[in-house]
Amino acid sequence: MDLLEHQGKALLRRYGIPVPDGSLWPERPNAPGGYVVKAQVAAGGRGKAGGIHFAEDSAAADALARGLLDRKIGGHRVDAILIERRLDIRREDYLAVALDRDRRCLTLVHALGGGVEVESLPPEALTRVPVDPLIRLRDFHIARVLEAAKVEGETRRAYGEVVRALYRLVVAEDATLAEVNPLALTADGGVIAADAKVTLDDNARFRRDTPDDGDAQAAAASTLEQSLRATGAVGVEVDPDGDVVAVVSGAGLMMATLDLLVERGHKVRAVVDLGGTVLAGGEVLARVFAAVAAAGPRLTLLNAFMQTALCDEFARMLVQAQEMSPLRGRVVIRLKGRQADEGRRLLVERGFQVHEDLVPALDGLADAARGR
Amino acid sequence: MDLLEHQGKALLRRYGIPVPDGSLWPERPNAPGGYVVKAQVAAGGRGKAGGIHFAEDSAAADALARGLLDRKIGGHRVDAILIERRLDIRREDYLAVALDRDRRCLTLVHALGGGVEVESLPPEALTRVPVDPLIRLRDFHIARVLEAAKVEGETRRAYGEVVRALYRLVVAEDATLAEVNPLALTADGGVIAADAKVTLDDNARFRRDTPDDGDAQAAAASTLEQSLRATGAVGVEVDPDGDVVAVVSGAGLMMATLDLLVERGHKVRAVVDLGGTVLAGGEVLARVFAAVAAAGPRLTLLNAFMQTALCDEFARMLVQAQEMSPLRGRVVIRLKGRQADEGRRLLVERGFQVHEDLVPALDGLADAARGR
Amino acid sequence: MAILVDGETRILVQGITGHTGANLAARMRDEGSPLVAGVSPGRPGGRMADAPVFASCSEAVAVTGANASFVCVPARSALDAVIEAVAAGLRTIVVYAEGVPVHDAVFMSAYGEARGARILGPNSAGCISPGQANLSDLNERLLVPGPVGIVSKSGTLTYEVIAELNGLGLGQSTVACLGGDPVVGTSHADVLKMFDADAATEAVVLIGEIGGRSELDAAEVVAQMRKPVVAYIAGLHAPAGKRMGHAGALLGSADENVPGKRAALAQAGASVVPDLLGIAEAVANALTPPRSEEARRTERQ
Amino acid sequence: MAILVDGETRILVQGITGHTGANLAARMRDEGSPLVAGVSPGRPGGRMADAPVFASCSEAVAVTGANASFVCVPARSALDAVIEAVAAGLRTIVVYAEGVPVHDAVFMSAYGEARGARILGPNSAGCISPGQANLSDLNERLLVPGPVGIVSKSGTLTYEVIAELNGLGLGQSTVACLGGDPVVGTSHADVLKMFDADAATEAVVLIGEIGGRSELDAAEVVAQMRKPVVAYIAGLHAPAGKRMGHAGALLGSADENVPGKRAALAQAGASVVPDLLGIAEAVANALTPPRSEEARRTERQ
Repeated sequence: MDLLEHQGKALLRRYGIPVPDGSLWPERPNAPGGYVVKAQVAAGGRGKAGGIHFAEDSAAADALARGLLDRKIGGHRVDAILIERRLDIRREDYLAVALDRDRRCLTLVHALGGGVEVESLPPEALTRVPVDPLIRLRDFHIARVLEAAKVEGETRRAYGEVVRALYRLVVAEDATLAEVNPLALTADGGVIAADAKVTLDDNARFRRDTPDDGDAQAAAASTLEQSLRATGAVGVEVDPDGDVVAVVSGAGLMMATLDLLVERGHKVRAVVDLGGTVLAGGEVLARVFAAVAAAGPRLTLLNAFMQTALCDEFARMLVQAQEMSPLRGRVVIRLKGRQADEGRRLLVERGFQVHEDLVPALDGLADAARGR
Repeated sequence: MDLLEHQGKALLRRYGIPVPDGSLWPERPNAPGGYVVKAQVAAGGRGKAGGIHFAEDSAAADALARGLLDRKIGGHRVDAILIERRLDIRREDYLAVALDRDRRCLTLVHALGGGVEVESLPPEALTRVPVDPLIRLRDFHIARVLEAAKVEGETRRAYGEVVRALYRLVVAEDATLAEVNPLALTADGGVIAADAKVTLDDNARFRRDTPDDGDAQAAAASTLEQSLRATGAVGVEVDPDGDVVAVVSGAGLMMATLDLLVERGHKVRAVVDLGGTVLAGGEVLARVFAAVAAAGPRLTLLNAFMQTALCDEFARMLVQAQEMSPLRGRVVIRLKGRQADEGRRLLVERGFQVHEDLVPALDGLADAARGR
Repeated sequence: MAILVDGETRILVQGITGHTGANLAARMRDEGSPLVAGVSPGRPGGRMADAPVFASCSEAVAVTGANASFVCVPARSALDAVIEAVAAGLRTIVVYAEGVPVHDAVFMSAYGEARGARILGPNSAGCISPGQANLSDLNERLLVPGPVGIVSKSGTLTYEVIAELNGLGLGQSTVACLGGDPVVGTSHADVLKMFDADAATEAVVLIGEIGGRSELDAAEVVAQMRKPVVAYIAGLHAPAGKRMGHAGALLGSADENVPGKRAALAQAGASVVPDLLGIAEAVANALTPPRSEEARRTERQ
Repeated sequence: MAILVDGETRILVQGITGHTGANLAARMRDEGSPLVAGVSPGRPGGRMADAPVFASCSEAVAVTGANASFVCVPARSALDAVIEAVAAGLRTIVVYAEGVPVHDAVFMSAYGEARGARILGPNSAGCISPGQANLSDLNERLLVPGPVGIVSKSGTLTYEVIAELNGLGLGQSTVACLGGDPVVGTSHADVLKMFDADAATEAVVLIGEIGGRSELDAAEVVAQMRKPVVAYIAGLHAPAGKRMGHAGALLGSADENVPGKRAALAQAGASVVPDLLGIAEAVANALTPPRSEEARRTERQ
């Protein structure tokens, strides 16, 4: 789950990292030096997209906030605005603690000159300090960031504390990313997180004491994806203008099926991984069907190759689901695996177009697309 | 450093491990069920040696304590007595968290039936659970002890907490041993440390917030060992009736020299490892000499083979030390290593008996012992 | 001799008294897989699928000589279960649970590596060497012993490839499923090295997907291998920024997409096929020595 | 080629700006030992003993290719310094500090083992392969290249043995000092295995002492070795319950005393000598092939 800036900053503050005084509009901090007005959307490049503004006084800040509300920034509707005291920034750095999935560790990432997208920086501008999970964060890791940051004295101490706290946050909150971009060095010697992007691991929700705000994620998911998630299946919306939905018995096969369909010229509306729902009974499958039917595909491919579940039982579930919540349009079924002969027989009896192998099923779908 | 029982129990209590109500005599806990009176000495087999007694009432406890005071138990003078409430014990176990130097880890050690010396138990009666330092204590380690202890319900929970707390103590206090023998299971379901033996790592004194009580250790060291420790050298008293002291330039060579002397029929009073004092100057060496001289050896062997320090400088230190604090009796010197020729020349000038190699030096010592 | 599991394998199921664990154990017994023990800290004693159930891994290892574990416990218990398995000396460990916190996956991977245990997963279907041992949720009856090694993230996609290979008479030495999570204990590269050293494997099928660098790192190994590798990468048409069923299948930086991975593997000498259906034929071609190809051409003339 | 340090060794001194570190670095330079870098987190920049001084081990490794470290920092900093060295990829690490907390020694040993680094110490004099590299506080000038490997806890005792060996014309391949603390990163057994595999070593001197099981574990290795081992155990007459200078040299359980260790080593086939002075002769005998012994007897007749 990606936290919005103000949620991320609240978390940073809890771990002792300085953030600018700020509050959600219409509240405002006391800021004689001026304001920053920031749309709270989970999109990159907010500044360029017009989501961040400066205001000299509170009246100007209010006007800017009013103008931002309900606008779309980077495809997301603005329904919260953060008003912050403007900082007197002397220098901006990039600082993050990020999960490196391939090295299987957390990594400290630092660059001089923050505020830009880190992907746009040349690799040699980045200092990456991997932290071996067997030893966790040690002083020598922090020292390497501080060397790169070229800070001395009190600023060095404060900077080091930010690094330490950011790592602690990532471990304690099960975050996969805590990015401060920019980390501001202010004229009065402060080291302040001027922005914050925190991504939490949904799988660790059970041990996090921070209450989860599922709204942000739900907002990012389309209606089809949302309604499928409620069933236990996983849907991925591909092309809003597509007319084919593929319902598949596994995540890997789902990806491969999508590739096959697109390469054969189909416009795919969505793909669905049935996952564990193949064992959950006809009623659950009916809910999956209902969600797919609501998306109104002209063609549905059901591609199942199953070895843990039994194909004949699955066929009975399909029959039941089709009765409870019929898929509109043409349906082509590919069914292979344990007791698939009996399964296909049951489905043919009910008038479905059924194939054992993938190639004939794809051919059948192509025919159906051409109206044959 | 070995803590006395009452010191160990105070530490256990700090980590949440139940110990019997108790206080140092003449204070007494309130104990309608009777008392245990325990001499506080750092010796094994206290019970057999008459250091532990039971008393029905406070008058009897006082009488027993008075009788114990200043007695010698296992070679140690009793100058503190612990008076505890007597427990209604249903079962006694052995439980320890101990450093296993060879496997390089802490190990949980458990046996059914405590109260006896653990070394006397057959190996198969002991459950040993090594704890990999990379993962530290986990529930499955504790579960293995609880399986061995065959405890259920509330007692199982309380027992598990004792194991967890004992491990925590060992890590946080830099202990090398925390032994509870016996761990008492009382009639009312309690799991209570009826005895406690805790050994702390002296090298970790700098990070321990528990104030150190060096008295116990000092008491165990003889006067010669004590006075040498103050100089930075390490002395080991061997035989109080011995008449030879060997002063050697290193720990390994000290052990080997002791073996050579005893095998050649000498009675060795003490051996001394000069350690870093070979670089510390004539005045420090004079203090080593003074400590050795106070032990009054008839013969002194000085065995130095040095490659980091320079032998000629060491010879000058020896000359200075001998002037400041002369060794009485015969002195035989073996000096080898960097610039040893010059070193030996200086010493011969001053009338010392000096050899380059060990065998002639040992022969010279044998002659000296025979009065030649 | 196959890799990861073979004739020496002695299987332990952690969480054998749970629903999934009990089912898998029963299937292992029915298939004749070398199941020797179960572990259930809460319900030790007794037997499941003819195997004794112990309170701890170390006890199970001491009594039965188990050397491989199928970890079939809830996601929140997976870290402790895997650490216990590693500490008890188990060498091949499949973490079946889905939804394991990624920090837990990081630590169990590091600890397994430190102590010389091979961890597949989390979210792995496991590994199987047909005719020898089945430490997976794949149905052994679908596999045929033979010369092709398969390494994949996903189990379901693997079924398709196995069926195609069987259709051409190409059996499998070992099938290894790495798991669909972003952080897993074993990478494609690790398995390729094992296949290259395995006498029973003559060609390798590498099935990859978008997200992560596992297939890019694998390309460096492919370049050093003596055996032919056929590669397929799923997710060419996956929409950006969406997880494709697998938590790890999320389109990231540019070279982690399908064209980037295809290019790296092709450059390293792998035979890269554009879709799932071409894999078996490419393997058949790779296993046909060029000389006999010539011979056949000669015959045709 | 020698063990632990050899012609490929590139030495880093951690704590090079301290008094001891500076002295040792200067001596390495004077001896021509392959010193390539120093590390001093507090005072980086500049040079010591002609070597550049870095702020961190990883920087030093990246710039100079250092692969071995002499850790010359105060006892309380030793744990962090060693962990940093291991994490930076240094493979041979000597921990010179005395008085390191034993829990720190435990963790650094485990971490070194986990990441494939070889740690000598704490409280180790280091290791030296004369003529190749000196990662020790021993004086290289006292050593002569040759066929005898020496493994010992103590550095000072080793001098005596080296001098005796030199007297009989027997030079040294590598001298390895394990350290006098109760917990050290490397055992006698570890070093024996390395010597047995080392082409430059023809015979091994094992110097042990009371306390611990290192020499007992070593006996099991001796029984498997192809090369002759001469063993001496110090402390036969050490009084019970007293530390003999080394924190680890404390008479413990019965088989950890000198007779127990002698018996185990003799039974495993080592030539056990009763005192220090017999070692060199025993090595000479072990290196004399029995055939030429016969030949000499024939000559004498």
